[in-house]
Amino acid sequence: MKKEGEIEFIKDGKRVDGRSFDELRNIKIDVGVLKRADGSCYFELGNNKVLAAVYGPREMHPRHAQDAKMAVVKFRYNMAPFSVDDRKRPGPDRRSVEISKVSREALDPVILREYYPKAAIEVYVEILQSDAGTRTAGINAASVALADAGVPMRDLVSSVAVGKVGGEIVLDLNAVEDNYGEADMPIAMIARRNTITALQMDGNLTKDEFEKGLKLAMKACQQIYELQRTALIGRYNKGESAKLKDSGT
Amino acid sequence: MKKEGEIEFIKDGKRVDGRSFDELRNIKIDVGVLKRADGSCYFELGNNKVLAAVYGPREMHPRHAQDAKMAVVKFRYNMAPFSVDDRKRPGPDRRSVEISKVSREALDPVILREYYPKAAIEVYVEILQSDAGTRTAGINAASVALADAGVPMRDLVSSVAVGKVGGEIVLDLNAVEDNYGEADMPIAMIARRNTITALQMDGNLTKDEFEKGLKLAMKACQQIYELQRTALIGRYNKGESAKLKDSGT
Amino acid sequence: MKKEGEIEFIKDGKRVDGRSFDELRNIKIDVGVLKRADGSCYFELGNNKVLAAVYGPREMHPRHAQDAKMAVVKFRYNMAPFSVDDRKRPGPDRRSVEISKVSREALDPVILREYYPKAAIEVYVEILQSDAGTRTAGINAASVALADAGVPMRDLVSSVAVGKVGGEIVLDLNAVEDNYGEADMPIAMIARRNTITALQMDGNLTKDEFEKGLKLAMKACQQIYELQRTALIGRYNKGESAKLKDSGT
Amino acid sequence: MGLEIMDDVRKDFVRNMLSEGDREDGRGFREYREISLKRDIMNKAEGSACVKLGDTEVLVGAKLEVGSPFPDSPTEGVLITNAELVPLASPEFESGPPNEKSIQLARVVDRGIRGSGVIDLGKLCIEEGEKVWILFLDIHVLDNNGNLVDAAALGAIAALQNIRVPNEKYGLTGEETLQVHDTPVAVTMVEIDGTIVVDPTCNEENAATNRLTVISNADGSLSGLQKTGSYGMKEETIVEMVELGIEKAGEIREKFLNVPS
Amino acid sequence: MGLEIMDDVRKDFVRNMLSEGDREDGRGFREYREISLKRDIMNKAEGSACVKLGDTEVLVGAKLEVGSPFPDSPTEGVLITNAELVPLASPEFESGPPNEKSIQLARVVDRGIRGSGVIDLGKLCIEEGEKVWILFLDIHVLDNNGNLVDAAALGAIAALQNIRVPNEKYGLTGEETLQVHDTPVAVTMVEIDGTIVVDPTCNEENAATNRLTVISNADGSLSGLQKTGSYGMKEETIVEMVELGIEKAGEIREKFLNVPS
Amino acid sequence: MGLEIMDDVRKDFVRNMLSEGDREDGRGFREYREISLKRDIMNKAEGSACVKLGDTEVLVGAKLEVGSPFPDSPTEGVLITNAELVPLASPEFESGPPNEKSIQLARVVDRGIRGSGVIDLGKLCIEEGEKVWILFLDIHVLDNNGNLVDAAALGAIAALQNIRVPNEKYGLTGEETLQVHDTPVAVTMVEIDGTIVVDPTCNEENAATNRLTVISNADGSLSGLQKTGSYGMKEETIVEMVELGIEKAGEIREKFLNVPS
Repeated sequence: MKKEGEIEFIKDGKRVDGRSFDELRNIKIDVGVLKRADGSCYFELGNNKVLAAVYGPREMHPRHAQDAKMAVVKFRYNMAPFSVDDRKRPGPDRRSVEISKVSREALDPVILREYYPKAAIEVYVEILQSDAGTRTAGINAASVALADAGVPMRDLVSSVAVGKVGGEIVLDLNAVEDNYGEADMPIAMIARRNTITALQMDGNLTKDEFEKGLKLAMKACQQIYELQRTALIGRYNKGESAKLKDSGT
Repeated sequence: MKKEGEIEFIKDGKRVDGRSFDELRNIKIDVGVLKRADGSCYFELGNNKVLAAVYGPREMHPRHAQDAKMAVVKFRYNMAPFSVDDRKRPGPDRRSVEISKVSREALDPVILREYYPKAAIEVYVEILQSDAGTRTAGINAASVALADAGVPMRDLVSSVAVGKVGGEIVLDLNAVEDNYGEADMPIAMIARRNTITALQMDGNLTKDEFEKGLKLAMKACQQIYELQRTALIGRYNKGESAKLKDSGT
Repeated sequence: MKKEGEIEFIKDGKRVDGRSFDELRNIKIDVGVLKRADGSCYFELGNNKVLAAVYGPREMHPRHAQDAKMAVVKFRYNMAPFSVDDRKRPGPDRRSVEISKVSREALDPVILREYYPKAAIEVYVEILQSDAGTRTAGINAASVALADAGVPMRDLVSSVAVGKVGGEIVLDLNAVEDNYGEADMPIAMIARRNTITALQMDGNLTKDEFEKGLKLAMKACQQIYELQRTALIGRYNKGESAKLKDSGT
Repeated sequence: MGLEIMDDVRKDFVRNMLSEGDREDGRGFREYREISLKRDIMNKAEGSACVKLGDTEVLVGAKLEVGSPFPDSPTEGVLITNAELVPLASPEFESGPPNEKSIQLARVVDRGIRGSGVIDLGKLCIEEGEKVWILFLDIHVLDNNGNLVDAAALGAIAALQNIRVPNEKYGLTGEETLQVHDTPVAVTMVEIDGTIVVDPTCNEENAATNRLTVISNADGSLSGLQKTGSYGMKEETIVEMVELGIEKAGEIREKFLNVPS
Repeated sequence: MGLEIMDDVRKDFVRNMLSEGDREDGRGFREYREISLKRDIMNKAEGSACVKLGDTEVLVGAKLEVGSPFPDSPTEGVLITNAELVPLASPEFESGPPNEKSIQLARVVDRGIRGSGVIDLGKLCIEEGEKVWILFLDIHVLDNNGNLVDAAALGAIAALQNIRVPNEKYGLTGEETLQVHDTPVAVTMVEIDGTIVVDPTCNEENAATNRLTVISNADGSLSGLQKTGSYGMKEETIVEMVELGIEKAGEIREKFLNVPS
Repeated sequence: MGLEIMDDVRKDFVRNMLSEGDREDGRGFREYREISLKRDIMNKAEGSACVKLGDTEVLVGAKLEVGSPFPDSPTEGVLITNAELVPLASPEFESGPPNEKSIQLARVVDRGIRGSGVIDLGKLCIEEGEKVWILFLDIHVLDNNGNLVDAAALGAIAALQNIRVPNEKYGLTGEETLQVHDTPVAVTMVEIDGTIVVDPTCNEENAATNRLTVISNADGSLSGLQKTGSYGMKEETIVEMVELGIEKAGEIREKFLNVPS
């Protein structure tokens, strides 16, 4: 995490993009945007544009990776080459491998995997435009796409990052805050149960700052949960539940 | 396709290597040149030196790639590292992957694949010396090698390229014509049936030029077909059909 | 093999490190140093530090690589990135692939592979610090680790290199001798049977020098065998044979 | 096994409809699905476009980076066209390195661009032999409901049309836009039991004996052809498809690519 | 199949013992296994350390090479942390390229080092934009009996503490040692049926519903957190673990890292 | 399974014949198959040779490119020997990256060349520390009927003997040919039930308990040895093979490599 002494992160109680400390960026959620996928979701978080698709439950390949007791969730976080300032070489790098693991573990707790022994539930997240917070946007999108696919779930998972910039604990870092701030802490949770399913932190925080940030993030997840729920309800009210998914398969 | 204004492609109705517009380069065909392969063919087209080998029908690996209704044809076009001006790194590149696909699809239509469900018929083409037209030489060689291997076929496939250089539509481009000419169009066909099994074009052609080129290529394929047939007859007249292929296997 | 005219390899009948021509570097052998492995051995040869672990006999993956008549021995020689002067990129390179093959073939003759059809016996050698002679140290370590794992063996295998420096045939080259000497010849043998199981040579030797070197190496292997045997006896006298290997498995 | 049977069922379905003069989505044989083209939609890309052909959706992003020229063309920039068939877009796509399908898709689009001289690579040279622009054209398929080539090729040209050269990022000065010299359009047709239909869906692609992509330019000339599939074609069919391809390309160009520049 | 049953048996064994207040090796819930730390043991590495946590053994080697800086940070050296889970160390590890486990291990250790500014990367710059030190930190696992992260993180700091800069090898002059500005310590805890235990063994890791690694600095602040596992955690549990992690880190730092420099 | 039985049948066949003093192709135990060597046959390679040992056929091509020296030998060119066991050459070869067989083949040939100082790498330096010739020696196996090493090693020396340095291509001046200082020849022998035979066929290789390659020079000295196979050998056998190898190498050198230069 680079230090950048010259940036004035906080001015008159507002952040560089005019938000208050506990304010989310704009969120836009579209459900069922893809035809071939069993479930899908387009998620915008500020300038982040993220697409999630879900396939399955279907047969798990390779067979030796099957779990006799429950479905295996595959999660692939992938950045489009043009989603970042310097072109990203296609294919997984170390960062995306780690994010895929953390995201899978963030969603595992709500999926009723035991309903589908030996099966695979595949979640694909494509980052089309990146602006800090892509992993949280990806988890949010994936959670909605799983619901859209009709995968049996205990609940939705919601995700957001908090961090420290200019000495303040703030919600949902943007790119400048992420690059030059003092700490970044993405979390995911089952909002209605106050249960945390993902937690990472890098940078530097005191214990008190950590606790403050955790509470801030947990509160914001409640907001995100409401937006996810609203989007899903909107989807089914449109009567699109009868979409024909098998054409072309 | 680079433009090279200074090359005089056509002079006195002849091309840079003295050929007329509708003239093939020298062709040499040797059948059954390899001991271990089930069928093989060495094919020279001008300065191109190409070797094809066929193995099978034999068991298809991996199993999940088997086709329950018919044999799967595998085709691998590969350039020897020393076959080109600048050493080619060993292993498939994007160009050779595409050529392998196009070549396989050029041969598929004549192979009685339905005789061998679940099996693999493997075709390997090695470019030993490259001088423009290697993919057509490879298809010609592979077609003869398939026949030499006794793979049941409806007919032979013959292949040649036409192109545009110095404003003229000419047959069978050499390296200079290919590098600095205006268009290159390789085709493959079942000559006796006037059926086209491969067609690609890059560069720039008018519709009329295209039609003229297509006819030129189709006529040349008839010539190549005769050479292929003659080579195969020569092979069997030598009584070499009794070669022992299994020694050392 | 580089020539380095300025190094005085031999002075007053002694080598650069003070050893006589037929003298081994210091050897230290610790048996059973790893908890998870079925058998293990730490081997020091001068400044070389080598660790070997054995797993199995256990199920062979992938299945199509199983041998219906006997166990397959897998051998992986691997250098830690920090074991050499210039950091070694992780993963196998051509040198380590060849050494793995030669080492496996050095050990195969003593392993009663026919006792375990279809199984795998896996031998892993990690070079932690390298100073010329790592492949011989690895074979010595692996041989002891196999015995420690209780893999049924006809006998132990012992290994050492001889070479030519400053015109003399000497035993067990150190790094300077290896880098700037005239020849290097690693061998492995079943010391008690005078049977050679590995032999390589690079550099330049006359036939007489070769024969002299071979005898020198064979004699040294007897010494190494005694050290290996002593280490194994020490191990079992400590009553550690009752170690619980399955905890945590 | 069950899946293979479903494959056959779908093929028969498509064939039966066609024999009665219908397509599965009610289109005419020579009719495209509804085309939607959005430009300049990704702010990290120097140029971008999103194309929908009915339910098929493809995103194309162009990135410009400063790099070294190839030794044998020191005065030219480099164009690299790449396609990713990410598993998000279809149940048939798998994670992993480019395979023959994605490589063919990228190469066909690439050849169309080169064949008609869309980009003057000489203009992408910054310093002879040392520094040139590397132009990456990345085709990112989002939803595969058939005919990816036409969508990708259309998106590629549209993305090139809205490139802003990132001179400032590299401390350079120069033109801000990239001149696009032609507007090649790819038109893909399939032959199913002797019937030619344009802009095939996945089901039509699977039922087809042949597929031909015809790329043609503003002046009606051809800049690329690619036959796909394991069946032979008659000369007449090819000639008919080439004519039809040029005609349909004109319609698409007129509607989507003749932007005032 | 038999193996899966053994897995369940071992999990139940661990759980049953814990429910009676015991751990499989007789430790207290908040007690580490015996820690052994040896420094500067590999003479080809510029810095090295070997850490044992009971039967877990991890070797860390640091190498310094001269290379080029990243274009966007021309005045900084480069730190590359890598972990190899070589098959020698566990029956579960396989040969092959880094997988998600080894990548996560390396990245968590790496973030701990960066988060607390252990190394001033600016000091690793030799010539702006041209030449910098590339610092490779290689984690080589020798015996995996659980809790690799804590062993690797401890070994990494210890290896950094004894680095000798190979100026001479590259014909350079400069400081011989690398200043280590902080001593982050990773403490990993698992939750098993509501009970928190530190420094888990493999069996405990497998029986755990949750795992949390807390990396904290000399001043008691946090420089890294990583939750692992497919279960949810309560806020209180996390807060308790963070407090406990800071406390245990202090004990380890005091004993092993406060070397007179 | 059937194939494995055929393997055994073939091994027994070879053994039974040998026990009666015969080889499958009627040769004497110390007799090579007919050797054919053609030079300078590939016009894109700077040097080339095609070797046939009976039905075994190997092509070797040498390419010279200008590149950078290794940092630790700034005044020397680089020799890279590579072997491809392409699937065209044998039903046992598979597509894919180099495996242990192709790597061993390349490395044994490479060591023979280095051990006897065939090429003075110092002569391949163009500009100290900056530009040197990279000499690629590519072994391309066309038909594997046994004893690839001897064919490849012979082809390698012959290819080196007819190298034309492509100075002009790189705008350089310098010697046109490459001085070849020695003519190492590889002779491979197998032991089958105590009998030693030279130049083994595939069937003989499979039936052998041991294989030894002896590479020797014009002065009768050794420049390489490589034992292959999972059986032990007696000292006497090795010594006998080394003597025999040197003798046969002399015959081959005399006939094929003592070209007037």
